[in-house]
Amino acid sequence: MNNMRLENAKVIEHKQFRNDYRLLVLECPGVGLAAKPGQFVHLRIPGQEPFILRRPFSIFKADDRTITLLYKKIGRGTTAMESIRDGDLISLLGPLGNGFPLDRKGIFPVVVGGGYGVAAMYLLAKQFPQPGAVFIGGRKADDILCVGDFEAMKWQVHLSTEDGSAGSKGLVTELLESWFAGDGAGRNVEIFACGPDGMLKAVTRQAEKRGLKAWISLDTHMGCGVGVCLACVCKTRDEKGNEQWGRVCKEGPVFECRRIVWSDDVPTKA
Amino acid sequence: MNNMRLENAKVIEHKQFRNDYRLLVLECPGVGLAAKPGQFVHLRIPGQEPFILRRPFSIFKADDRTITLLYKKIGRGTTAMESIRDGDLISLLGPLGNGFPLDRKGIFPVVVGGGYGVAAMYLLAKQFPQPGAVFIGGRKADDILCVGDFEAMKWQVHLSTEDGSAGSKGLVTELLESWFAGDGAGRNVEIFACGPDGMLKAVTRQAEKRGLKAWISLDTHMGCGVGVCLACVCKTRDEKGNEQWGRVCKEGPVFECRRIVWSDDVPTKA
Amino acid sequence: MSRPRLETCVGAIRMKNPVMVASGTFGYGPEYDGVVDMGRLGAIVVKGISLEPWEGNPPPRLVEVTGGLVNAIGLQNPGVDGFVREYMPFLRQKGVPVIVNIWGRSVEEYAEVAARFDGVAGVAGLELNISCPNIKEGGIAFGTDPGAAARVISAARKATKLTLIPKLSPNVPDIALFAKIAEDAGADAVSLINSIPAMVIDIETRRPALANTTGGLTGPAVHPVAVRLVWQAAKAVKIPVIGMGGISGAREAIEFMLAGASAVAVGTANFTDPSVTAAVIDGIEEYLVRKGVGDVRDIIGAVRA
Amino acid sequence: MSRPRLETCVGAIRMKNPVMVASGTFGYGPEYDGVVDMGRLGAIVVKGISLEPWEGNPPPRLVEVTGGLVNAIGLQNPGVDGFVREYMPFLRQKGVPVIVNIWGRSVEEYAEVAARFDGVAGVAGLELNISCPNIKEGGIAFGTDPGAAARVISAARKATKLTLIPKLSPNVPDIALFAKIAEDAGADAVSLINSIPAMVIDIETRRPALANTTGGLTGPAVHPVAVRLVWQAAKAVKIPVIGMGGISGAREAIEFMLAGASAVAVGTANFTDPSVTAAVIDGIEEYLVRKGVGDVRDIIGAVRA
Ligand SMILES: Cc1cc2nc3c(=O)[nH]c(=O)nc-3n(C[C@H](O)[C@H](O)[C@H](O)COP(=O)(O)OP(=O)(O)OC[C@H]3O[C@@H](n4cnc5c(N)ncnc54)[C@H](O)[C@@H]3O)c2cc1C
Ligand SMILES: Cc1cc2nc3c(=O)[nH]c(=O)nc-3n(C[C@H](O)[C@H](O)[C@H](O)COP(=O)(O)OP(=O)(O)OC[C@H]3O[C@@H](n4cnc5c(N)ncnc54)[C@H](O)[C@@H]3O)c2cc1C
Ligand SMILES: Cc1cc2nc3c(=O)[nH]c(=O)nc-3n(C[C@H](O)[C@H](O)[C@H](O)COP(=O)(O)O)c2cc1C
Ligand SMILES: Cc1cc2nc3c(=O)[nH]c(=O)nc-3n(C[C@H](O)[C@H](O)[C@H](O)COP(=O)(O)O)c2cc1C
Ligand code: FES
Ligand code: FES
Repeated sequence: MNNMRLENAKVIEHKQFRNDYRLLVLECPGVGLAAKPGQFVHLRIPGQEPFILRRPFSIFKADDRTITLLYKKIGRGTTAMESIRDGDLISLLGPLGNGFPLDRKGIFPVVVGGGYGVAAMYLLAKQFPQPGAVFIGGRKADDILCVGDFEAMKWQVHLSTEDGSAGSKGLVTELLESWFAGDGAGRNVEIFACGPDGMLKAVTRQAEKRGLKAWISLDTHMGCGVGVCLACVCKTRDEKGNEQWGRVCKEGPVFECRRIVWSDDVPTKA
Repeated sequence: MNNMRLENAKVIEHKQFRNDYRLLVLECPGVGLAAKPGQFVHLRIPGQEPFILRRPFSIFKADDRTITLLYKKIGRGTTAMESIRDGDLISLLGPLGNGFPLDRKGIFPVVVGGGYGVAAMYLLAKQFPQPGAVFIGGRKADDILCVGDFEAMKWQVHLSTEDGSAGSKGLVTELLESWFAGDGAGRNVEIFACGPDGMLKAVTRQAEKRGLKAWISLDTHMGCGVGVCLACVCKTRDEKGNEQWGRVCKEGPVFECRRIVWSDDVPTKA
Repeated sequence: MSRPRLETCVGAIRMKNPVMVASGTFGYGPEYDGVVDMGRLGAIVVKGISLEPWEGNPPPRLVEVTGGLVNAIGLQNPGVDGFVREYMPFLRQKGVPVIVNIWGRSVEEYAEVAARFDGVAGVAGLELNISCPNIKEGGIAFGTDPGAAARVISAARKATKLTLIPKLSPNVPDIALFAKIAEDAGADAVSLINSIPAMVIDIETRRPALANTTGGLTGPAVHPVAVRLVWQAAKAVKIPVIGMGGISGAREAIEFMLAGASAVAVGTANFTDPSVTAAVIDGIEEYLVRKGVGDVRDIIGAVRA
Repeated sequence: MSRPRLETCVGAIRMKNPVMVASGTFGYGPEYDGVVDMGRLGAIVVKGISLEPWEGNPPPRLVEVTGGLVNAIGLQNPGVDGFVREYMPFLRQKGVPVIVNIWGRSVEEYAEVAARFDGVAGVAGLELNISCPNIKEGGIAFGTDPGAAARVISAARKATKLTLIPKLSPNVPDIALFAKIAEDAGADAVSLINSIPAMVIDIETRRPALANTTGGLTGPAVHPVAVRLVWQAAKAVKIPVIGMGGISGAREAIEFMLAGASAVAVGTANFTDPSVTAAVIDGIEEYLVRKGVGDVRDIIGAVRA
């Protein structure tokens, strides 16, 4: 039996977070209680009628009464979400997916988040007994999210933007690379990352190079969100090197990076 | 060249009129100025997306700046219209259809309106130099509309409801029948009617019996509203008795009642 | 960059842009006058014409469904003579190519209608409707039988020198076969899709929503099916393909062109928004500018499949 | 009035109500456990199974369109053995008839898969998928060729005593012909429709939205087409018809039954709302009560057309 539920969640708050980013707080005790870091919910966008698919969003924050989503307006569905009002009811399926591995004792956690990918990382960071280091990247200053949340947990915060408008100029994985050469040297690091494919592929290459474990959370277009439609697959390999399709919604969204067979189509700038 | 326009009309006011009836006031100087009694507009309902057809509504009131619609919630589209807010923009095509014949000199006008059909009659009544008699019918008191409007123009107002909750109990055409036998006797009457098919068929039978002209406005489901799709047709006969399809949106919605070939399927209770 | 070229050709018909209106959704022209600037259209395709006036089906003839509508008008029309007398004078003065959609109940009737239009001033081409689902004889019966399709197209070809455009039925397993039949029979182009046979039942009355029982589905709902058919047809033949089905903006029109259509037609969307054709033309132009393409013909069949 | 009877039969399969889930939209059962009360379903149809495990197509495999989606999963599955080992234990304990959707690349493979399921405890019937548009061999090639359809259904019939339900392709001009072929070849029922071949092009990249180039359209957009096909098929045969395509509520399911379906399947709508099947069952019951109909079988084919 899965622990997912189908809940009609009441909108407690829906507000702009920054520019194209918005926060959606939903009352859904069932999902909230069951949620684990790195899991997601599959949300039915109201008033989207000719379009029928739900949209997946990481559980940014959760407690025994609510969950909070942090989302970016990027297309049809997330644009339609703008019209969600306080008090509306929204159908929610979740929590879904495997989530990040917990109880990773004795490691120094390094979190890497690109854009809205950071939303997947807050709950994870919170459950580590000791603070780690977080690398937050984005195209420009507006895309750097949740710095305060990590600072409040006493994490080392490293920022980078492609245009240099906040933190160091460049890719977040470049920043990570130089950290490994300095501050990060000699630590028993495990990486936890969520962001665009290019970033995750670069993280994979770094982890392989340094012999570190890296847990990466993938972002694919989804149909059902629960494992029945086989739409969200990515190529994975098992321990023996046999390749098979992994369902991002079910076996994922989090995979140890060596499990992923990256396609040459995914560009890495780093 | 038609005098119709396609206008993005601004909603000036949208409010409940009574129960399932609502008033929608739209700013659309082009359509307002051109409107003749009995014409209609074809309105695109906002937020109705998987559904693509416009909906026709009679022009209830019009001036050089606005038009007012009076509509009843009866199905998908009119229910979706509830969410129209002041300030919204609504695409409007109109004025459409032939409208009632004007300049009918020397006649005593008798208006018969059933339910929202009354909405088609106010502009017509207003242009007569002398007041006439209006017969307003409905299922129950709530369906009796615009009594005040006609009283303000000093028309004789006769009411009937099927359940007897307002005016006399019965069908409006029964009321008309008894009026002809009393007050109405000997007048040079012409009838103008809008309402359900059953009512219009009964009016037709009365007009034929008494040798009167009756102008009736038909209500059919429409596609284009302008005469291209041939969806809205009703069977008509010309002076020589030849039958052909008449487009309610183009040759109509108003027909002299003898032009209509009533189907046996249309029930008349009177 | 200078403005991109939008001109395109279908047979001998030169169009100022690839956007036309689909048969049966624009009447015979005058109805939208004053609201649609007809001079901007690539071509006008008028409602289906037969030899003699035709009554069509009884109402209800149209019902709205999710993402489209189902119609069974049944090809009501005033016949060749009525059409030429009543509407050609208006159409001629618009300076836009007029394509007449024609149909018959037999091979001979199709040929005769084609012949009758041959000399008519202002008629640029004939769209041969062998795909209407809403009449008992003619129509789709010709469009789903390879032999009948070949016969009717050949007969029409012999009867007219006008640009001849058979309109194919979507209701076949192998559209490439029918496109090739049309090409071999001498057609100058093919157009597709006509509506997809469909049915709606009113569960309250237990009756079909349409008096004709079945009708044809059109509108946004059919677009992905139409794109697939246009792609398959365009791959199979060298003659131009006219794509239609569910266009409600420039995006859907561009999809058809990338799939291989040389021109497109907008149907049902005219009912939703009579200004849609102007928006489609403008949107195609904007797309070309944005993509740095100087000539609309460069996107025809440019899908990287 | 006492509660209406909802029981219905398809071949030897007795269902507590006419509502099942469609192949490929409900996985193999466990995925929706905890959210869907499987015990309420009339039957469960699992995702298509082949002799050996099958990889399916590369992603992207699915794209959303107006009123539906286009998919090209390509029948990925763990093969007969993998399925029976991994999923049948779970399915058996649900007490709901299990119908296995099967396919092969040749007549022999179809027959062999059918034979392999013959003895498997808990399997109530086989849905013979001769209509999948998303694989190169097998699938729709059998469903659009009368001869091939007859051969593959006969071969499967000889190979199994299970209730055999060929799933027909919508992509044919004459569905009645294929329904009759199925009946004559010994099928116990037919189901329809499978997805309608379709294509979506990303105009920004100029690439097909799906890696497989084409896919199949499903969801509300196809419903009026599916109702027409079910109506035509049901008129042509005496065996039961299972109707599907675009059901998203009781209304669409009832339309199928009025058109002649003895049972219905809900597909794509499960993705939109996993509780949809319960709503469809409740809605059918309410309809029967409202109409004073005591037995759901009384509305099968009751359209007054
Ligand atoms: C596990 C998970 C967690 C996520 N968490 C978050 C989160 O916390 N916050 C957040 O903002 N977002 C999150 N996302 C991403 C989010 O789901 C998407 O941004 C959202 O679904 C976009 O919907 P849309 O309708 O606005 O965009 P769409 O209009 O659907 O598409 C956006 C882009 O994707 C392309 N696209 C559309 N369909 C396909 C297809 N089939 N294949 C390939 N490309 C396609 C479009 O062309 C467009 O460029 C998460 C995704 C996953 C899988
Ligand atoms: C010229 C004209 C003037 C009008 N003026 C007014 C007015 O001033 N005020 C006003 O309130 N209304 C007016 N109407 C009626 C108004 O257009 C309808 O009430 C409205 O279109 C209903 O839309 P809906 O989506 O709410 O209902 P729908 O959901 O479309 O349908 C309502 C009913 O019609 C049935 N129906 C749907 N499609 C068909 C079909 N193809 N054939 C037969 N029956 C069908 C449905 O089953 C349902 O019972 C006018 C109509 C015409 C033609
Ligand atoms: C109301 C209506 C009437 C139509 N009449 C005809 C016709 O007379 N001849 C014809 O070939 N196609 C006719 N069609 C089909 C259209 O020309 C077009 O092929 C189809 O509607 C698909 O395009 P769309 O989805 O943009 O509407 C008609 C379509 C509609 C909706
Ligand atoms: C993602 C997806 C996968 C499918 N897989 C199969 C399959 O394996 N075998 C099959 O016969 N049909 C398959 N189908 C078709 C459905 O069973 C059904 O026939 C079709 O979706 C129409 O119903 P709907 O509109 O309710 O979805 C699939 C459909 C979808 C959307
Ligand atoms: S989204 Fe359906 S299997 Fe993952
Ligand atoms: S509604 Fe199209 S012709 Fe009247």
